[in-house]
Amino acid sequence: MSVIIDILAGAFLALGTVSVLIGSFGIWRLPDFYTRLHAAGITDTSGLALMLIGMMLLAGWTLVTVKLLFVLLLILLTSPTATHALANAAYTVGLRPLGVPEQDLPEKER
Amino acid sequence: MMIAAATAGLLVAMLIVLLRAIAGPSLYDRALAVNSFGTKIVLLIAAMGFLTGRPEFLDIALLYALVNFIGTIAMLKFFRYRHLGVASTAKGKAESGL
Amino acid sequence: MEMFVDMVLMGLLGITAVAIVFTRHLFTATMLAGAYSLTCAALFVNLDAVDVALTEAAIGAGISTVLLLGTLTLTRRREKAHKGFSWPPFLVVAVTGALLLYGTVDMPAFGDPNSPGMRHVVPEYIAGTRDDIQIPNIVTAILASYRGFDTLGEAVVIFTALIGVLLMVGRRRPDDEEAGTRRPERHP
Amino acid sequence: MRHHLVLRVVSKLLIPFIILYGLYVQFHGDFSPGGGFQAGALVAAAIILYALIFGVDRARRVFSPAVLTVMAAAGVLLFALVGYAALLGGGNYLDYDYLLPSDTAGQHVGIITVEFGVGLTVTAVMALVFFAYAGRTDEIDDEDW
Repeated sequence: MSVIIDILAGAFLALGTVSVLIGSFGIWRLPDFYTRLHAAGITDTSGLALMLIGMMLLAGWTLVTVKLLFVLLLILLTSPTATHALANAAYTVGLRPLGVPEQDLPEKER
Repeated sequence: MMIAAATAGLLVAMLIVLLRAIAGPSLYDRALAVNSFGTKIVLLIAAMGFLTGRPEFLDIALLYALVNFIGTIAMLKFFRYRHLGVASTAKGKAESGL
Repeated sequence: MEMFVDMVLMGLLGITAVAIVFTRHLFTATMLAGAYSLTCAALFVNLDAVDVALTEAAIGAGISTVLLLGTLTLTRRREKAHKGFSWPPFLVVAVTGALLLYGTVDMPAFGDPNSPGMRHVVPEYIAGTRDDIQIPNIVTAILASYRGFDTLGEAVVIFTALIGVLLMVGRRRPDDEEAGTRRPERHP
Repeated sequence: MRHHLVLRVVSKLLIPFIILYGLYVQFHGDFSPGGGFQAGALVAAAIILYALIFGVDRARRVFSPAVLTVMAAAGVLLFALVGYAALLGGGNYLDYDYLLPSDTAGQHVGIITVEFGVGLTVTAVMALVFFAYAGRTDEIDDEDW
């Protein structure tokens, strides 16, 4: 039984690490701010959740699992909010997505 | 072993994101990178707790998860209103002229 | 592995510090300072200084970013450009750095239990916390009990800092009737 | 209609958590990392988050600066008075052994009280410093921005 849990934990951790790495490479490689937001989303949702679930499996039923669960819930709550506010601020101040044709912009901004 | 590999992966990811925070052409890129850096630090602290066999260090990861948000919100507030004291309302927005 | 993590984190700290020094944009410097204290706290966790890491997380990442931004609202966005390069300050800094590096040669090895610093009062504190005070967190015992006088001094210092800040920027000027509203007109 | 509805809702959810965690750090400081200073910074961070989202003006009405000023002084005073209590009990200044008949209990009471004083001071000082900076209405000129 414990071997199965260990293998599962390893799989979750590996998947999570790969997600975090993909997200980071996306933040580095993608061309503009709005596309980089997507890459950051991978880190903050799937990467974080998979890694923390892997650690929870390693920890078993202890206080550690509860704390990890709280970390997971808090970041799942705050991170999308911060991203939303960031995108909102960027758009309001006037950063436009790369490659949007002029006729697709709202009327007042042409 | 698995935790060690995960830690190494996190360190690489942190380096990449930090480079984006330094290079990032616009302020928003930098803010995004620093926020993402914070998430990775939370994961790193949790992983290091397992690595050293003392998972009670999670208290600090928990605190980061709470506090990182405040820093990001303050930066955004500053971007948008150039001022920290305005309320985030339509009224505050109108008054700040943005 | 811990050693490796330490070294990578130190490298990240170095990169961030150099970037902070070279950027002319104060806003970027503020954000990178936030990242710097995040990394610092991870390093403290790795060095087992958990209380320090907690302080660094709460103060460095949370409060000081916000306070630096608050200061930025009272100043300009860009640092003034420096003119040229002058040798004397560079020489002073280089010599001081070299002397400090030379000084580290005589330091005891990292974590050496037989170093003079570890043998003076530390065993007494550890034994006393176990026998007399009987709380698990030795750092709290040392800060609040063995060095209570120092901590009282720190509280007074924080209070004095508050008085200083309030005297300098705390008073509201006549045109600040309502915080958060824009001053109506700007006369050039 | 209301701007930044998401931010408001999430902050309202988050602020009680931060204050609760601050209290945990404050009163669990004997057993796990933490203490008055860290707890004070956390509670102040909650106040600052409130001020960021709802405006300094409203935050000043909720957390009155007059009360906060008294809190800042009261924390330091509490710390100093514990020292005098030990003096009256027959020991040296800040020697908690003399607070209660039992040495260990005296140490526990002394440490908890003193940390509470530090927490009060730090909370009030951080919040007041933030109010002092963010309450000013200086606008950044466009050419500087």
